[in-house]
Amino acid sequence: MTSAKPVLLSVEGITKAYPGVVANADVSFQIHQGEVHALLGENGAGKSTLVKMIYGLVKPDQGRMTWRGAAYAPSEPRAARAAGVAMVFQHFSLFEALNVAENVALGMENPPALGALAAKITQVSEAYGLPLDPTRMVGDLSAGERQRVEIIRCLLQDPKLLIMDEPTSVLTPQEVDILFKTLRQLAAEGTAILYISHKLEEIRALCDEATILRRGRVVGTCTPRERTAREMAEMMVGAVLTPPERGAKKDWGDNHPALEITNLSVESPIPFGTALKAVSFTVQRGEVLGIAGVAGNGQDELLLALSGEIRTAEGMVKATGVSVGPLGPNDRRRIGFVMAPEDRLGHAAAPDMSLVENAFLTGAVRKGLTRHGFIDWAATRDFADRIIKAYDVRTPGSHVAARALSGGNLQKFVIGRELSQSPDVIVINQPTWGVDAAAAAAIRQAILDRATEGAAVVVISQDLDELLEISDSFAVLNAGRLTAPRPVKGLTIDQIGLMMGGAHGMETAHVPA
Amino acid sequence: MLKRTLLATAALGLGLAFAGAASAQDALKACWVYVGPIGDGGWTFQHDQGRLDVIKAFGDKVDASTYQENVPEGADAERVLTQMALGGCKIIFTTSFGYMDPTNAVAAKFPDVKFEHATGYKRDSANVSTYNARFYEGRAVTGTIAGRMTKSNKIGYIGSFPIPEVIQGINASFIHAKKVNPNVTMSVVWAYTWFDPAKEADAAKALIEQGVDVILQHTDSTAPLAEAAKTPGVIGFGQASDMAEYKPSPRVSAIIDNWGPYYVERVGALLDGTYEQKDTWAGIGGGEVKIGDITEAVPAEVKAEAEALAASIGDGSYHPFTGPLNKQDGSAWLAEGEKADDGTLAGMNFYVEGIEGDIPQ
Amino acid sequence: MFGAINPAVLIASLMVASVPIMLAALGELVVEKSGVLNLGVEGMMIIGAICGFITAVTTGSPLLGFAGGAAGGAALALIFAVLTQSLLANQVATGLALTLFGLGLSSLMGQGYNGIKPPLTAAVPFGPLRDIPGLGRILFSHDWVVYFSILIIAATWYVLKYTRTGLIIRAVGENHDAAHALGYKVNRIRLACILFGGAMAGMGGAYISLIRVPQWTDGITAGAGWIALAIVVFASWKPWRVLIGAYLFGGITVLQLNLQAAGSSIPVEYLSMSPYLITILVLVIMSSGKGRTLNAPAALGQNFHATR
Amino acid sequence: MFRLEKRPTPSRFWTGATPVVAVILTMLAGGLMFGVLGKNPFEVIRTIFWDPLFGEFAWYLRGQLLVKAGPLILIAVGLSLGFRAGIWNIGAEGQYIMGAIFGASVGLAVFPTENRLIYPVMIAAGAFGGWVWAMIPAILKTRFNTNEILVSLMLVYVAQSILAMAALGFLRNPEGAGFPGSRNFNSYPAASNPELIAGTGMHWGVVAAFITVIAAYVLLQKHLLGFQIKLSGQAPRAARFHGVNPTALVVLCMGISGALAGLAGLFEVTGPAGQISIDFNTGYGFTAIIVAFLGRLNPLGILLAGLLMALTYIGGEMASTNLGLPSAAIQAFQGMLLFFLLAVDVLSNYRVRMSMKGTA
Repeated sequence: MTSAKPVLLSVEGITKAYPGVVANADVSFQIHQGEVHALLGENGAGKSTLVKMIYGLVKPDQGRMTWRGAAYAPSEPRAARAAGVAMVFQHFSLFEALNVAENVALGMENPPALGALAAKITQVSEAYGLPLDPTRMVGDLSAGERQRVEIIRCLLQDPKLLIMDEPTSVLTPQEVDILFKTLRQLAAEGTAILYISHKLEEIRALCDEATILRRGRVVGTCTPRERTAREMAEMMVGAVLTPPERGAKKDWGDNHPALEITNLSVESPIPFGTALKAVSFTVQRGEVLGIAGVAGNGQDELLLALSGEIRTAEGMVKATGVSVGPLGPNDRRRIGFVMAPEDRLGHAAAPDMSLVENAFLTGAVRKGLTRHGFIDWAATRDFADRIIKAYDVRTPGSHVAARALSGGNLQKFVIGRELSQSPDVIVINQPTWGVDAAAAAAIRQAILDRATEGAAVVVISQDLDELLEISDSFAVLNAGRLTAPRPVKGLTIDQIGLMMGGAHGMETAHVPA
Repeated sequence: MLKRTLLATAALGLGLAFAGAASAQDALKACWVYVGPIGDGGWTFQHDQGRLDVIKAFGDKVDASTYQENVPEGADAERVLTQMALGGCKIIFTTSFGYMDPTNAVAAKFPDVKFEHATGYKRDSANVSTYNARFYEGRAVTGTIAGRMTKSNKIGYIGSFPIPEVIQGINASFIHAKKVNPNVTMSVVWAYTWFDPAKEADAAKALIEQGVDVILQHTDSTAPLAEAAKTPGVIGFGQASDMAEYKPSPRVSAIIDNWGPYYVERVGALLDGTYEQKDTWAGIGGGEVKIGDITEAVPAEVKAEAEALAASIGDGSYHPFTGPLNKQDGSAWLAEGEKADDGTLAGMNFYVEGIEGDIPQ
Repeated sequence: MFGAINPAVLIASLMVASVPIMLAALGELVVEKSGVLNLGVEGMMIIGAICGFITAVTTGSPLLGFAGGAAGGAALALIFAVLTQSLLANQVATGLALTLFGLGLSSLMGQGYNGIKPPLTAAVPFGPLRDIPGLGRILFSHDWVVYFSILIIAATWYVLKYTRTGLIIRAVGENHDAAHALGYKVNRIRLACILFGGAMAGMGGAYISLIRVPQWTDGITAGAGWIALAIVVFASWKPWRVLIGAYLFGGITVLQLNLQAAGSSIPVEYLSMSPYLITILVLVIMSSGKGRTLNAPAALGQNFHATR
Repeated sequence: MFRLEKRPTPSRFWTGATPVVAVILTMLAGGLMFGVLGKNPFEVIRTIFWDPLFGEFAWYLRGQLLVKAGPLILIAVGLSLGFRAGIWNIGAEGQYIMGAIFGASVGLAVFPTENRLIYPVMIAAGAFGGWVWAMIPAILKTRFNTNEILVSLMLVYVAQSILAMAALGFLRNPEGAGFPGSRNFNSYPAASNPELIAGTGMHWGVVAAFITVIAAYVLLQKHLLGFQIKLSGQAPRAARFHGVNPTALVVLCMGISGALAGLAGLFEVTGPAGQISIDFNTGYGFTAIIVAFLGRLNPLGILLAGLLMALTYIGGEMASTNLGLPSAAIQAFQGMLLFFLLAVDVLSNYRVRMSMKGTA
């Protein structure tokens, strides 16, 4: 059926190398008009580099592209846009302090006057079921609404090819449904869509064709509807994956929760951030609580309040029976309460510092790495080396800067650093974000192992599959409020959808009085 | 353009002097330390003119090519002086009050080198002399012109720092302006700088806005004159140097520091062996203070009056601070016919009767 | 003692006094809007002052003098741009270096220009309008640069708010990664803004040496560049507020001298430090308000390096 | 065209080599400038860099090098701690003045008492004066989020006004015939900071500078606080995550830099300068910023940079008296040095690649 449609874009033998890495090697595939084409691959497989070349942001070293049969070599995004290529970025290319119409105008070649553009935005957004107010500041929008800005920016240019880079990672299930409806409508109108994702079920639901990349090479093509998710996953990863195992649950005897959050309300210190509103939950020893939610609903603020970077009133946060609200991060670590933030480079670790220094960053207190304020660098080096060994961190040594490590390796180091401090309470934000499958599996396993040893674990994540895989109980953070946690067992996707999104009327019912 | 040529000549002279350093080995080396740039058109410029006079007067016998501009007062001055003394300077002129302590400190270490410190009072060792000029004598003359010329009866005085020299000038100007024009009042603005054209221009502007039409300045740049030039009818006086480029108006006359004669005399004395330590405080009579050409913007009778005053000061028949004079608070200072003694003048820290405002403390 | 001061004269005077800082602050505002923090305003101003002075004295044309001043300021800004945009040097350090270098270079260039009279710039001939009591003095008694400075404020406001160029500048200053992803040449746009900032600072400096003082001397800008930087913060990056800030500071400076000249009883030392103290006070008030900081360009002071 | 490529780990070689390269480039460019000014570049460079160290009067000038470098190093080390933490104290000049005024006030208040305790108390007062002056921007920054660069700078002007008040008013020498300026400390043994070993230039301020360099080195290499300072500058969010209290850090870094600048002022006013005068400050506080960067914000580097900078001052002075080089040329030369350092600095974090085509 696809062969009936004419070829829109043909990529032939594209190679792109960066120092030390071959991002794309001899990549070839074709996209037909009106086709939804999936580009499938793990983190680091070379998907992003490939689409950046199509969009004119990066130039290939070798190979060529044709667009409707003619040679195509965009020197800059402007040229790509002129040809009819539009792109929705994974990390949005939006400007928070500008309004919707201004943001849209910036992505267009010859935008009409802002007034006329606003009218057009309203019109198009309604036609595709993506309501949007052109005068609002983008900083005030939710992640889903921000994506709409990006999509409408593309649609206004009447694209022939729409590239979408991991579009659903920030959406609630309902929003995903709306997005798919829009995309199908566009495809029906003849627009080709290049859809980049590693979420296999979505690809099966949406895409006509799939090209699978691994380590920069095309390792296969398929028609997603005809394959199982598992088959595709194995093509993508190149190995058979085993889901993490949970050790036997023990009864730890005491009924005092290891972590107890009561009516936690804080203002956000982040510009355009979300305030937390009366968040309450408890976690027992050996329990893993998964907190889901779309980005920007208070996850960062929750982690900051738990880590001690935001101080809170006495009694709001209790760990191992101690009220830690007014205490700073190191005092919390001292009692066995550790955490790992989402952003590896800059928050969990200092990019320009060595792994030794980064080991000291959180390990100083529990590992006793200082004496009278003086740092025992030998012991710290030892600690770093042990993390590297125990968590299989691939690095030339502990002396290298954190920024030199790949995302997965640095994440293993960061998580390993916290887990090897034998903590009683662990909070982790996005443990496997941007990490390849093998590393992700290792990280999940390590978290579960620590839970088995009796730690209370809170995992904040946007990856529902991950949460369902490792959590005992499940709650959703929405606009700064947390739903009451429910046991994962027996939870259906529909119920999760209800917890997650939109159903604002539902929220009050979930918040404990 | 005049000054640029002069500078070029100076630079050329310097180059030659350097090239011929070996041959001039036997020449007496006289050196100068300046607080500002030679191009300031005022204080330092005039000292450098004096240096050039020395070159003119002695030719090969004296090597007067060594000088250092922009020397900060304090530790840096001490080092520069030491370097000069080590470098063979036999007489060193330090031309700012702030060099007083460094001069005396270095002089103690180099008894064979003569040190000449301008405007100071410390002569701790036998090889330190001091020299100064009675600028207030010139102020009396410009004060007279100011009193005669003002139409608004408001004259303004831009002061640098509230030190005796400046207060002498304010008092002398006011006394003589008042003498010829009893209705005159004087506004003083303190710039807290000796040389900062932008500040001086602002100060002049503020004075003009307050209705002042004669500006006396005790700061060294031409900026107040440039500001006066913008408003017709406002006049001022050159300070330290002639500032002839603002002739005939707003610059109607000038108080010129003339160090040449003193420098020539002292270097000459050292050459012929008659040099001795002394404290010099000369004025119009000694030629250290000159009244610049009074221009045609001043009526002839005023000009004559001013010149007569200058002459009487010059020949010693008149002292600008002659009683009866009261202090600002009304208390008596000088009785009828009584002349102020140099000690009081050197430490003058009060206004005379009739000046408004306080001296900053 | 305020009674002795004529408000019309004071306003007319502060309009002139504030021109240099207004031009420099406006230039810096555009630079900062594009996400670059150039602390070298003082250096660019003083280079502008000497270049403008030399050009005017050499050509005899004050107008060319201003062009020369702008070119000089822009030339120094180019050094900043190369260091920070191409060589990714720290913007704070580079800005400071610019000031130190500018002060030295200007005094070197100015050797031999001390005490020279530049060609004069006359007031714009408004004829009888000038004689309107009060208003005439305030509105119609100035040289062209005073009017130019107000016009350029208006123009900058319009460009930043209503044009695509302005939108792109704001976008680059807000999020350079996003702007790059959309295909905008971040470094080139910033380069243009830095050069504009340098040119404006240079003109501001030239105004000091050609009109306000008017002559050349070392260090003539005497800290005006730093005041300009403070005014940008005071203005919360809004062009019209630059005008207000500059008039406020110019007003305090003029007022304190007028108070002295009018024989005020406030001690001189306090009057002379008042502009700086009031600037600090205003900075505190402006920065303490919550949400105000949101107007600061989000990428301010961060260098951009296009990776992958 | 060339293009920059970020190194995975900063190059150790280039981190050490860049200052040397910068000095060499500055000599080349500066030589060109001196040539344009009509001087023999080699002679000027030799006069600046060689003569003070090995020339005829080196026995005197080497000591002067320490006198000049002492305050620069003392101030720069303090500033470097703040700069490392991303706290920009630009107003060291003001803190230097206030340190001198506070210290001098204490000394002059007890004149002419002779007591061994006087000088230590003056030192404390000097440090306190600088500290107080630095606390103003620190507190405004932490309480009101006011930009510390601008506030600390504005306070320099205020300090200068206070200095004028002191020299003309409350600290004026009562025996000074009404002239501005305080008593000279060199003639008041209990409160003076003399040359400790004749001819070496060593005074207490130089000793303090050396001690500060060592203390700062140990602090940064071995101490938790040094780690926190570095961390805060490199990754502010990671620093908060580690447990650094940003408010405390600002107060601490500003306080240390202010106190050290105040100390420098005190040592200077009681030693080399000798007295409070209107022009007491000669720009050490600003030059120290160059020194801090030239020394790569590293205490040992600052020690060398301070000496180098002192060399350019003293050598520049010699070039000025002996060769007629305008003093402004030296200032421009120093500015160039900083430019070149910033320019070549890129090499420690980036690799330069030549590319055939023009960059996109």
